[in-house]
Amino acid sequence: MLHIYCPYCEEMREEEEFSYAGEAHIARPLDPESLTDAQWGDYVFFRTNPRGLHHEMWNHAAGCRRYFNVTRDTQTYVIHETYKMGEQPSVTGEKP
Amino acid sequence: MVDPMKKYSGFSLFKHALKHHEDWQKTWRSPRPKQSYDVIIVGGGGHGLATAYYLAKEHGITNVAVLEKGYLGGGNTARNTTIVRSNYLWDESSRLYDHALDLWYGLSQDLNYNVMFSSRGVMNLGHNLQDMRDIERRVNANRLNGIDAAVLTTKEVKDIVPIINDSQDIRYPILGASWQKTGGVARHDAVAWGYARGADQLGVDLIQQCEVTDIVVEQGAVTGVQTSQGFIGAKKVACVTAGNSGVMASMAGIRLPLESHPLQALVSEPIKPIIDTVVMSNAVHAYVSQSDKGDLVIGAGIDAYNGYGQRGSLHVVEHTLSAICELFPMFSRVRMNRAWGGIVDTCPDACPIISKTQVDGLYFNCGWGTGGFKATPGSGHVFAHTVAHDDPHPLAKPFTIDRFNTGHLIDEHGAAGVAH
Amino acid sequence: MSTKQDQCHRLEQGGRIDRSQPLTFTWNGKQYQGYKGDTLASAMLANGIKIVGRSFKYSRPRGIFGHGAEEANALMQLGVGKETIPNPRATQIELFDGLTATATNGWPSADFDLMEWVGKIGGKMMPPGFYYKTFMWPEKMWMTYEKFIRKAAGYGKASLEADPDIYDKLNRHCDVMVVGAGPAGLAAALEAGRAGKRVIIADEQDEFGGSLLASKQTINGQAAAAWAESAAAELAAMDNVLCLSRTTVFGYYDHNFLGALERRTDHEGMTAKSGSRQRIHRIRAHEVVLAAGALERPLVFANNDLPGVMLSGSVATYINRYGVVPGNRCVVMTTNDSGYQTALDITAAGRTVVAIVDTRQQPEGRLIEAARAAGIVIKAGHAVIEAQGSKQVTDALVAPIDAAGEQITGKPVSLSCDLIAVAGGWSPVVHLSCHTGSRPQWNDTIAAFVPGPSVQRQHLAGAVNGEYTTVGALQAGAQMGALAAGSEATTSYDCGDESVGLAQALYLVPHTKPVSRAPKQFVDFQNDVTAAGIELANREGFESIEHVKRYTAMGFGTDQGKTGNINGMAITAKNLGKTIAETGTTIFRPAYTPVTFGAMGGRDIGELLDPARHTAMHPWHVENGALFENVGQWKRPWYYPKAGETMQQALNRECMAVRNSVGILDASTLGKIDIQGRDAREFLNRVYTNAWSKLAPGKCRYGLMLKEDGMVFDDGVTACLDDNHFLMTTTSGGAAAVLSWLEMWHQTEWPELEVYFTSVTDQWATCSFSGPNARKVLAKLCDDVDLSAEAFKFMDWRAGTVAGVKARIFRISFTGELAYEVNVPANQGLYMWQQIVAAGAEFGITPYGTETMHVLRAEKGYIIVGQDTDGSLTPQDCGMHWIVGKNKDFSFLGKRSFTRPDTSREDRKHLVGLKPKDPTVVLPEGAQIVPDPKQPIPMDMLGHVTSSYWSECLGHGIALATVKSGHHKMGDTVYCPLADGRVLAAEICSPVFYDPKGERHND
Amino acid sequence: MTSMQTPLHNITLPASVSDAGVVMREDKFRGHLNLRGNPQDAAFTDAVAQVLGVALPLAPNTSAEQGSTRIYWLCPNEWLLLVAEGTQGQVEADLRAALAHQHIAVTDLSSGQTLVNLSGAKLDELMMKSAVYDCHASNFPVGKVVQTTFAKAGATIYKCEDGSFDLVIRRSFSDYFFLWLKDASKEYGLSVI
Repeated sequence: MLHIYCPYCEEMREEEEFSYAGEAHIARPLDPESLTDAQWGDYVFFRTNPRGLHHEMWNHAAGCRRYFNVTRDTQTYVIHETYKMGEQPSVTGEKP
Repeated sequence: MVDPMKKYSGFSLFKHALKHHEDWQKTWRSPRPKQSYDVIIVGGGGHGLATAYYLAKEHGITNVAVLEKGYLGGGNTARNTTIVRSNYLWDESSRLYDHALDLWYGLSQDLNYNVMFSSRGVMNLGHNLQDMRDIERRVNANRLNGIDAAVLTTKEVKDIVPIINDSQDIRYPILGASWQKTGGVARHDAVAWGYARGADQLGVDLIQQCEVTDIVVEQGAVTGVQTSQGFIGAKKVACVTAGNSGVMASMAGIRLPLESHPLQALVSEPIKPIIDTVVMSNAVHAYVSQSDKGDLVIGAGIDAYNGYGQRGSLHVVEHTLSAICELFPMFSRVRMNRAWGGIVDTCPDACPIISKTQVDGLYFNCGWGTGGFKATPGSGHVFAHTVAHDDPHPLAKPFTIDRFNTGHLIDEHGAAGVAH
Repeated sequence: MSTKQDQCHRLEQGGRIDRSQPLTFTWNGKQYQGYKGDTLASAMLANGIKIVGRSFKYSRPRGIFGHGAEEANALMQLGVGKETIPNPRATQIELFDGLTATATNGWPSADFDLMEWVGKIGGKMMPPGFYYKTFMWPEKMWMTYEKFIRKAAGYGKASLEADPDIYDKLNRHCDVMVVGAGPAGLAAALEAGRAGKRVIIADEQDEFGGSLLASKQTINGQAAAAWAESAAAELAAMDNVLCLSRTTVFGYYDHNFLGALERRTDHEGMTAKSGSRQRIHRIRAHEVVLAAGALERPLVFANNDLPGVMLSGSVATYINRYGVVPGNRCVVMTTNDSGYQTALDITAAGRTVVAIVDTRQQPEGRLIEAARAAGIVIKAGHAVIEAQGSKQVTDALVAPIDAAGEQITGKPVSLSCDLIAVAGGWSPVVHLSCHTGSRPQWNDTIAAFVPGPSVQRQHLAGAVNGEYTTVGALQAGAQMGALAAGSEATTSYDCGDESVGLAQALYLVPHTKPVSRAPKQFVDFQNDVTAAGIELANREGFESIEHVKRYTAMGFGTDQGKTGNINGMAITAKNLGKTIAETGTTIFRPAYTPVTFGAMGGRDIGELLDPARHTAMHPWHVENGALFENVGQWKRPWYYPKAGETMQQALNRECMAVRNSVGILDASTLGKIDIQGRDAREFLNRVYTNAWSKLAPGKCRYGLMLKEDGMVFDDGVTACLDDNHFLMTTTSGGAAAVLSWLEMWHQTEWPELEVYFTSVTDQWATCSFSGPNARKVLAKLCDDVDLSAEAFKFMDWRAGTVAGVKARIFRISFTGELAYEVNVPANQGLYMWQQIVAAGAEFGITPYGTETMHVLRAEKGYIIVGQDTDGSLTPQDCGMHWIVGKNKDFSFLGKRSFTRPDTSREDRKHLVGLKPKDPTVVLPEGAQIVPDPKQPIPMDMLGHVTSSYWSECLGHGIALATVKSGHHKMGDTVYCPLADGRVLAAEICSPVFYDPKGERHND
Repeated sequence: MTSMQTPLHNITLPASVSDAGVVMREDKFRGHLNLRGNPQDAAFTDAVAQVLGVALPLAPNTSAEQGSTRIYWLCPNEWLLLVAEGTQGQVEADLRAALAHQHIAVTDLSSGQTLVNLSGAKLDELMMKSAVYDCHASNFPVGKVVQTTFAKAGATIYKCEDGSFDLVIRRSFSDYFFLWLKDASKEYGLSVI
């Protein structure tokens, strides 16, 4: 049962208030028509799906209805950070 | 050929009983890995072991290793609700699953290992008019594909499952069901063990506690795998690692259209047998059967988030049990003994991937979502063919990774047991 | 009925039972007496009941073995009829007056069970995994074999009736959650409570105190039980502390979420007199202190399952807490000092300790001295290697063993006794910690698993962490409670001398015969798993502890291996020449002890299973006899049958009313999204397939929405209210998904677009009336809008006053007739509906439901997303090329997918019309379509019937269908082979059956 | 009959009890306006304050009140305005006039939702039964506004000065809401005033 900090409501809320919205930071291609089928397919269907740190979107559906980003470990379920749409994660797992 | 000394039977059991069971042999060897193999199968679950078995049995490829990071059959094979059926919607998938169902019949005899496949029938309930349209559509498609299927009225549902709540005055009354009498359940662990024993006897090396840490690719072709027990060379590497497929793919620099989610299930305390078919309800997210030990085996919905933790959130289980109590009000005083989670790799179209990849000699069999167990024999069978011939088995052809680029998806969300 | 029996094993005094409150209970048809404060188990023991059930596989007699959650044998069938509960443990059932229980197994009775002979004779043939090796021939026989196997399945019986009780849930939040109210838990809660934190402390027992309630120690000079009482009283008096007794924390979930089951009335009777019988507390805690204690481990020796073999600590608990001494002549076998305390307690109870059999060669220390001083015989370096007796213990076979505990070093002797108390050491309750993914770690010092590192904000205190002394538990509790509260501990504790000698790590006791030939040495009582069974599993290559578990069923019982698992792991480790740490443990899962299904469901059953959403006009529909259809969560009128009408007759009447005069539909459930902002048009351009740049205020347009895969996802009419203001409608079931979809694109991809979305689905009630007389009806109610066909055209909307209410009037049609949708604020929805119905009376205005709507729109070939489409059809597949903008600047959602090889195929499935060759036939929805019905199975299928109805106005059946290449096969004949053997022929045609030129709705 | 009916007009009342632990009162026909705009834009906030006579609450989960007008923060650019019955049309018009040419939205939701007050000695327990959110006084001070779930429906919950809660519930869920309320308060007694 996840307990998620909504960066807009600025407090912890129960999982039941949220809906999951998949991997974060997948930008829609600016010019879809110029892509190959494989590039388009990659954008629409293919996901990183890591075991470990995952940047993902949640929607505070029963709350403020904002989408936001969460950096969560998909193994331990620990949430390292939540951040607003348009922001970049500070926890990336990449070694500095 | 199975060594006659190792053959299982009532007679052998009797003979061994006289010797206090002291002379039973190992079910499989525990060999040290060789330097290289013709085929390495990554993942010692039901699908991987079945693949190894059929590679050896049907294609004569016996220089094969199955590498398992934990213990054989310890992943989703050990965690599912053991349902076997083939009543999927589209031609491509229903034929694949029905191929599996054909193999389920006679599997115990083929393996000389009783997998306790019990064709006690599977029904999928409909709770609204659209459910019933979908059921009609699926049953008709199944029928014309030669798959056992029928539409049941509410009364027929009640006749088969007398304890079900057939009141029409409830929130989501039962309007009918689809019914596959030839479906049923099997003993999940036995499937893995039976295939393991069969493969071992045909010369396949089953190597447990051997985690693959990298897939080695040179000039676009696979050459082997790095493991916790060192490098092992291979001409072909076949990944059958449900719950871990994305991680394996990333080792070879491949992306897959998968997301891994927790899928929870639970059992009640053992009670005297009271329901002897499988009842599934997609609309209210619950399915139930009763094991030969007496446990009610209940499947819950998928947790929405990605997760490799083999556990999910309580509200999913709560939701399922409220639905179960609605369908079976008499179960309300029965008690939940244990709940657990598996990791299901879900594809956007709720269908598996059985495919070659852009890396020569590297194959993937994954993305079974909630439907993996029932497909085990068929999956192993067609994947073995695909690996042996470096060309997909005709039944596997529609399930290439490339379908996500061409758009030839096979949308089975409606027919999958659980929404995903 | 037989007479009441004496409580022959009840002590004259002592214990925490209330002798002034005798209670009567019935066990297996006989009446007995116990006292308030008893558990069913203590009352049964008091009455000398030895056999409480039969084992699962071998039907061996079994007795009460423990005193709490660890009990594996005493599973009861509690109560009868609709009140019955299968499988609760006698050790956890509080006695109440009139309690009725029976054994769950044994035929004709648990005392005399014929199945025992099957077990004795057939048992040899039933080692672990025997069923995998046989019952295979002939193939078809398995189902028959299985029928017999299933006869032996299960323990208790489920009720055959609905549950008379209800269950509910409370969502709780706290700073500090303390699990367990033994010494550690109480001390922790006291500190956190005194620090002013919001604290919840829960314990499975009726009284707080845990082990202290049966202890003879002192705490800071006070008797342990008295200290527990005062601690509990102090906690109860704190406003910031919630004390939950009879509450088992059954699951520990991520981010410090815990599930706890409170048994509110089970101690009073089978059903609750009012309110809920049980309640689940869903607890979100900032910090968790696990003080769940430890469970005693039995030892594995021959016939160790005989009634009369009990856990040593349980024997002491029965004596000290319940005033029951379960035997008169007792042998205590121990690997550590705790058995000595039990021996002293037995002696103090006036019963005989035949001997303390200590597996250690030279035990020394405080308790040993005390036992010696009490004159108790101590046989050091010995073990009970076998219990003897047929239905209960009559003797203990005792033999000297070597220091390693592996060999018998001398001749066994038989000691006559009726009770063998076994003290094999302790296993911390690591279960909860495991639930969140933490792996237990082996601790050699205490020879047990303790909770491993956790990512949760979790603190461990007391026996759960291997700290077995009372003072250690109290101090750890105080420390952890203070740590969790961010304060300093306020109390220190003194419990006198608790020194103990080193314990021996012993699990399997040697026998004179090898394991495979010795009498059965049980590891897991409930599943009849023996040491020989584990040895066989190991021999057969099942080496992983998970394999052992699965092959033998060890730990799969309702006790989840609380007593058996460690022994099984130790035996496996020994067989494989590994350490226990290397062998590892299986993973414990929720629930710690079983949880009632009904409690998990809570009140979300019946009408409350899922919200039923109603429109403002719902009461009218009910009053006017509508039958309802579930559409998503909505209750929509399906049709309005009149007395004596069949469904088809009602539909025909409703359809013809619309076609010939006027009918009215409640369309309020359609999703409605208010869109404001100067970029609203641009946004619509991006999410819809067609162009929106030029839609003028006062105009409406139909739109199709696609997912990025190019497949139809939703549809609806959007009206331009003002230049920067639009009202979008969606399907009834899709409203929430569409709003999320729009918000997602706006918030994540196009935040620069100036646009806002607000759901107004509930704000507006929609009366949709259509038919040739629709205008006349509206004209009666509205005089401020020019309703003429020229001024107010099809696909226009106008603001106006209808029946005195400010309304938006949309001239849109889903029936093909002249139609208006009057939208009014929902507070006036019912009023408006009534006004329109009244105004339409002279035209015979007829309310119609979703089914008639479906017929009418199908006659026009309008699709219903989700019925005619299934997520696999593009707009082109639906024959809606006209709605796909070719020249839009922005590559709208889904567009790129059209050019993929499969999506651009010409022979995809297309949505077409089907006209049955036999005009009286209605094709069944869901029928599959084939080109040749005579082909062998598997047949080549072209598609399926998505919608199909009798069209009363056309006088024949009509259908919509997907057909492969259907758009290129107009006029072809196709076939629907049905399950009943009929084959229905139909001709592929345009999906527009009625008024193809659209003259009627333009009228 | 009147032409106006509140979402809860159709409820069947439980038998009246004198010492009800839970008391429900519907604040009927209150004006509900949804307002959107940019809180960083002083032109927006100033103009709104001018019209409403009270500044928009800008901190998450807060509210503001002035006379019969109450404002709930819903998200960083969204507020719910509760105004006196019948004034919503005028307030909307005033806002539109004051905010002309700004990127804003005003939407009348007065019929789509209703305001329900819950009070009584058993209120805390009722809230624990119904909401996953922590409604304890230490977490839910007077004036706080929280959008969360109430049973299986959504609700916007506001803590009133007297310790009671005001809930905004959606019209189509109101029958479910009341069904739940009746069920959950059965053991305490429910009174509807």
